[in-house]
Amino acid sequence: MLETIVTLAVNNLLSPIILFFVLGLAASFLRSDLSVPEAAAKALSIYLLFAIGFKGGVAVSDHGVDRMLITTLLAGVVLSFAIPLIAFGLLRVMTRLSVIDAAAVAGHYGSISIVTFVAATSVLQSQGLASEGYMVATAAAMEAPAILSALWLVARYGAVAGDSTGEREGLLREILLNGSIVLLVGSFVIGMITGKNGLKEIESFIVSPFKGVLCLFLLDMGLVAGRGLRSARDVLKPGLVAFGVVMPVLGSLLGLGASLPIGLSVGGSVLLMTLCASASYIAVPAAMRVALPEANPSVYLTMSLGITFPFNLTLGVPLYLTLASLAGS
Amino acid sequence: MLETIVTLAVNNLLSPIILFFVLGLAASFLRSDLSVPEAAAKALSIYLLFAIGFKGGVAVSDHGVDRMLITTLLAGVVLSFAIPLIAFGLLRVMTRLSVIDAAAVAGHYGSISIVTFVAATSVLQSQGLASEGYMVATAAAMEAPAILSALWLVARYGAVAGDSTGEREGLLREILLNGSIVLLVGSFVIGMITGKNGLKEIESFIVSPFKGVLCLFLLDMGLVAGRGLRSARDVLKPGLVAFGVVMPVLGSLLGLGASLPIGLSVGGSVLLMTLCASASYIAVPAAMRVALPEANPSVYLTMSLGITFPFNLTLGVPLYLTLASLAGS
Amino acid sequence: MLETIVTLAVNNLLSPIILFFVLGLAASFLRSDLSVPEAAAKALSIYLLFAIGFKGGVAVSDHGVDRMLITTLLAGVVLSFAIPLIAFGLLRVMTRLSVIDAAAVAGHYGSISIVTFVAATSVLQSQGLASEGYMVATAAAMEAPAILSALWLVARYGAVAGDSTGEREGLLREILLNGSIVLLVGSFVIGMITGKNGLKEIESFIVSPFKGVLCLFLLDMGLVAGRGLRSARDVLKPGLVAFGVVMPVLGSLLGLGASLPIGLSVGGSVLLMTLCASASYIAVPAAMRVALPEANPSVYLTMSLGITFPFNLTLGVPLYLTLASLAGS
Amino acid sequence: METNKAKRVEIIIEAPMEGRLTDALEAAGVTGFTVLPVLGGSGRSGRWSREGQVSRAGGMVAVISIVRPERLDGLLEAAFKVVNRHIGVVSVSDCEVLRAERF
Amino acid sequence: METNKAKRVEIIIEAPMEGRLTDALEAAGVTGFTVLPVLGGSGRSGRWSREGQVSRAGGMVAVISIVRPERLDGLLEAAFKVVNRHIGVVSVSDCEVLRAERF
Amino acid sequence: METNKAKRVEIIIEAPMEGRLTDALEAAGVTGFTVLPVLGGSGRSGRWSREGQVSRAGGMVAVISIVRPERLDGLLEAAFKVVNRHIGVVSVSDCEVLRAERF
Ligand SMILES: Nc1ncnc2c1ncn2[C@@H]1O[C@H](COP(=O)(O)O)[C@@H](O)[C@H]1O
Ligand SMILES: Nc1ncnc2c1ncn2[C@@H]1O[C@H](COP(=O)(O)O)[C@@H](O)[C@H]1O
Ligand SMILES: Nc1ncnc2c1ncn2[C@@H]1O[C@H](COP(=O)(O)O)[C@@H](O)[C@H]1O
Ligand code: NA
Ligand code: NA
Ligand code: NA
Repeated sequence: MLETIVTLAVNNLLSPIILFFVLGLAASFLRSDLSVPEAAAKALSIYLLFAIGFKGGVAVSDHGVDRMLITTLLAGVVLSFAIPLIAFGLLRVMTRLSVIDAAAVAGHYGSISIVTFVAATSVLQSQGLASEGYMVATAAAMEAPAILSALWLVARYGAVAGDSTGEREGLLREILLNGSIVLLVGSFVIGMITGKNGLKEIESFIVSPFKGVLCLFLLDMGLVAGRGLRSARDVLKPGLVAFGVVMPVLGSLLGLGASLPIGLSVGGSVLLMTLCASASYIAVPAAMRVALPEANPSVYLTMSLGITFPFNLTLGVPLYLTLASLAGS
Repeated sequence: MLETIVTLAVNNLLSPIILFFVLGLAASFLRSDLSVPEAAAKALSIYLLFAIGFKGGVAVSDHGVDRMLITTLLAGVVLSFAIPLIAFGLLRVMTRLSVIDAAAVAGHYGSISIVTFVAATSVLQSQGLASEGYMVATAAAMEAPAILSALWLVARYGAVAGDSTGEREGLLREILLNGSIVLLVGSFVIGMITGKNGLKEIESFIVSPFKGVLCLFLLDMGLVAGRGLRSARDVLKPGLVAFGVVMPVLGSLLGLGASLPIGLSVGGSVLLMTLCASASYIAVPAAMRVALPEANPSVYLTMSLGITFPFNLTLGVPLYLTLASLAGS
Repeated sequence: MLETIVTLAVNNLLSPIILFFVLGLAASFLRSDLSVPEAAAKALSIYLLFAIGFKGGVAVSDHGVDRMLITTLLAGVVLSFAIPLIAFGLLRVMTRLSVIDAAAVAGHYGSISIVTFVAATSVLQSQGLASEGYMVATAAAMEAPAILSALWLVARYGAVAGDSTGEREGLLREILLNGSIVLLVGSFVIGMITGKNGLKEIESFIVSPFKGVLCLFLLDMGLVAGRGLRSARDVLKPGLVAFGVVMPVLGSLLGLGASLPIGLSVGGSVLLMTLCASASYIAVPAAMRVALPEANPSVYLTMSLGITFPFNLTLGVPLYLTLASLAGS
Repeated sequence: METNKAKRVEIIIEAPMEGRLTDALEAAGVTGFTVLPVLGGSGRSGRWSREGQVSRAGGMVAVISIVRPERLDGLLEAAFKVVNRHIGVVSVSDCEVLRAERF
Repeated sequence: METNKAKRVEIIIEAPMEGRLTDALEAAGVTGFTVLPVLGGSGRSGRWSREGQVSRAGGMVAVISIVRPERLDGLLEAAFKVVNRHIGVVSVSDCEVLRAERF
Repeated sequence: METNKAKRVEIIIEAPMEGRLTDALEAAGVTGFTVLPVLGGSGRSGRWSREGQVSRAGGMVAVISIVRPERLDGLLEAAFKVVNRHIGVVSVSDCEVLRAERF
């Protein structure tokens, strides 16, 4: 088994996707002025959400909606609610973060990183493993609940709840109607409606160039992650770094535990594990700035983008794949 | 016949292009923060103009320049000059807009919307209908004349002509050398010069991904249109809304009336009808801000982008196709 | 021979790439408001560097690293160091530029223009000529040395060396870790590591749409070059213009002289000649603003982007191809 | 040219709070403001840059509002409530405006 | 450091009028100005945002010009002629500049 | 609202010098500043625009820093050293700030 992981991990490490991430990291560590304009980075992320949402929807329209889809979505929601509680407990034990910081970080780990998901999909592809199309919908369903758990944790542990009601009012709508959720779900639904015919029309836009775009996007993520790591060195206490590696593995096990009774394919299990293992870096940070402004953004951004994202990208996904294969066979 | 329209309209409504427009509308109505960066939206529009201009030019180089081309261009110019006069009369009857606002709106309806044109092209394609390549050139030719008609209307009906001569000086050049006209005509000419060989070189950039890019662009247009509709609710008096639906149909009939004696193919007729039916939302608004600053931009932008554009996109084009087919058979 | 050049040049002039450059020039001369947003232009340049770097690396991984690669790289570095010295001498004779301005311009001609390189590659392709993959690496190697020569020239000829040491400190790192060098070299190395398999994964992103993207990029360069020429008319003394045409030809001959003993293929020779002939307009101008702020940017930008770039694009590359073919046969 | 005294308020605030700030301004009767993009910056929470960012979390915007002096207090109170717990800088300077009837 | 008194003029104007404004400034002898992008705003004609916009019609820009006090009136007159019939805000504040010989 | 006097420094400088300027500011103990993008402008070296530019050479940025009056001189000296040989404009105006403890 170790051999498989190692082979997988090595192959994974030498894929263009990872290498471009590493290039980005390296460039920012070397303080090169290489950068992707903000508008271009946003355009890339719109493309990715559009493409994976649509393809997921087409896959579902192809195989039909069934009880497993509903169960998986529910499982995702429950996991997204639950994982922050575990993460919070772990953080209080492993680190010296304040209640607010710990809750904010915990919220990130309950939610998901769509790029990690996409990277896992492409590892599955290269292994010839299929997965359920509705995993994309599960990803979308898991984005938001964790944020509520984080806020509940703060309230529960008596930290400053000084948020004026006026501010909190719009928050829930803002979280659920976050641009990336809307685009992902919207594209998913459109994919479901238009099905294979729709896909045929736009295939050469969303399928064939996908991996190349992903490389560029990961280059940018490497640049941003590296910049974050550089400027947040002081934040990275050993306990936190350890948490950033332990938590995804723990999360993936929870995901595996859920996927077995549901009966997901090996590919589907890997994706659910990856969703549980990954930490948000788009939707949750923005929500936290509004809802928990006292939480230190350089802590949660560095954890999510600087530690857990690279871990999942390089070692995590191959590990989850190995685990799922073992459990599935 | 009604059946055909209905089938066509339903098929059209379920195409990815329309559905992404609806997604954009929905997202902005729900006040999601989904948005496309300005630079990305501009890049998409550059791509579309580049691609359709070039393909139009290649089509003409393929079939050669003939008298019909010249006649169609001339017809387009005349229609672009004439439609604002009709629109102005209708607006004065149907609405309570001031002379200046009515003239500004009228100018928009004489000019054209290139995205509506592109959407019509893709409906034609899905119906297996060919069309004359030079319709792209006709589109370019119809952009500007309507603006002059609008200015003439203002002068004629004695509204504030307080424009300093200095300001007006550069206006005509600005209108004719508007970025979108230059790019469309330039790409058209380059397509004509390089012909099929040129197309082969860049085909996989401008042909295959075209529809996918169009989906993204329409998503953005839905977002912008929805935002406009939301903030301009007060402007939308019933008379104006009715005009926004009646005028395109009227325009399309004028286009049909012109296309029959010229002898355009059914596809070509549909495109000319669509050009007449559509209202500008790029070139004319910018010109109006300079030339008629007293006109209320939320009126003309909402009419053009919020009412007439969605109407044409969803019901208009299928209707024009049915009408042209009936007239052509 | 003249016939071949002429045919080649005419064919070249009628390629979509050149025509879009001309369109950009024309649009800016006519003062059209056509423009490419800064973020989009940067995204296009990131795409080009990514694609050519990667493809170059794959080509090298395919053919293996050998002594010729090393020799060519070294030759490139030497040429990049040497050309500014020659250019400086020529400038002092042909023009009345100050020492500082002359040194700054000279630095640009020792360095390279990657778009000119790409354009040359596509001319080679259309002629069915292969070239060494590592020419991309040579391009990267030639970016920086010329800057040092320029600074040395300034010091040598006793011009204001008023640069505080603090400022100069970071300069060398900045030059070598310039974003475009890092991206080009990084993509090259990734291409080498992942080889043909890596290429297969992202081929439909970096190979097929490449030429279309290049057209858009050249449209933008035409716009920028035209704007520069318009606003720097006073700068363009006859001597300078002559230098802008003589220097690339001279550079190309130096390149040819180096490529023959190395034993490069005809295609490789053309590329080395093009590198020597072309003048930087990204990396060097930025370095000059920091290191030689007294140098007039409109002189060197106009020379590089307004004179030498169009010359190479239209007449230069066909000329170099003819020369290399003659020398090679 | 005839000009009138006014106050120029400049608020640099986190992008996710922009909507809340402008809503609060409007609720306080301030209808005129302009939002400028911000590329990056530095403060007690360290340096940041917008380059390559996808999330709005990491960015800021600058909101400029020019008001008659008598409206300043209402504006500042509204702004303060929003900025209070958040990262942000509020500064006010004197200015003169043309076409004062617009403010 | 030695500084000199100057005036800072900030003009927020519709993007399609930018060229006319800067031409007018140059015609009035003002050669120094800087143009900043604007993301969105609100005024008597309602809220607007530049996001997703393709047309220049809906956008604005901010033009900042720093001039010696004695040049202010010329600048304001030139600006007023352009802004007059248009949407736009012109404000002036006092400032001090380094390297006054440049203005 | 309680406000305190401060100085608002605005430095318009070439993009390639941005890092040097902000490093110098930080070295001089100025930790708060905000960087705004610039679209174009005009000065003694002519007009320029950022549209379509790939190189940073042709562009500028605006750096805004709000400081307590007693810190102004340190800031200006640091800025001057960087701007000295370069294209750029430095202006200072008086302002009032909320939450003065932050500066
Ligand atoms: N003194 C200042 N002058 C200008 N901008 C500032 C200043 N202090 C903070 N900022 C801006 O506000 C952001 C957050 O500041 P802080 O809360 O101190 O980290 C910084 O990144 C800057 O963009
Ligand atoms: N008081 C103000 N302060 C700052 N910007 C303003 C103000 N009034 C108007 N603006 C800007 O000018 C634009 C047009 O204003 P208006 O003509 O009042 O609709 C607004 O959208 C804002 O961007
Ligand atoms: N008086 C001024 N007011 C505002 N910006 C200026 C001024 N002078 C120069 N600038 C800016 O600084 C840049 C370089 O100025 P210069 O060194 O005079 O060419 C210009 O392109 C403007 O962006
Ligand atoms: Na997770
Ligand atoms: Na029309
Ligand atoms: Na060279």
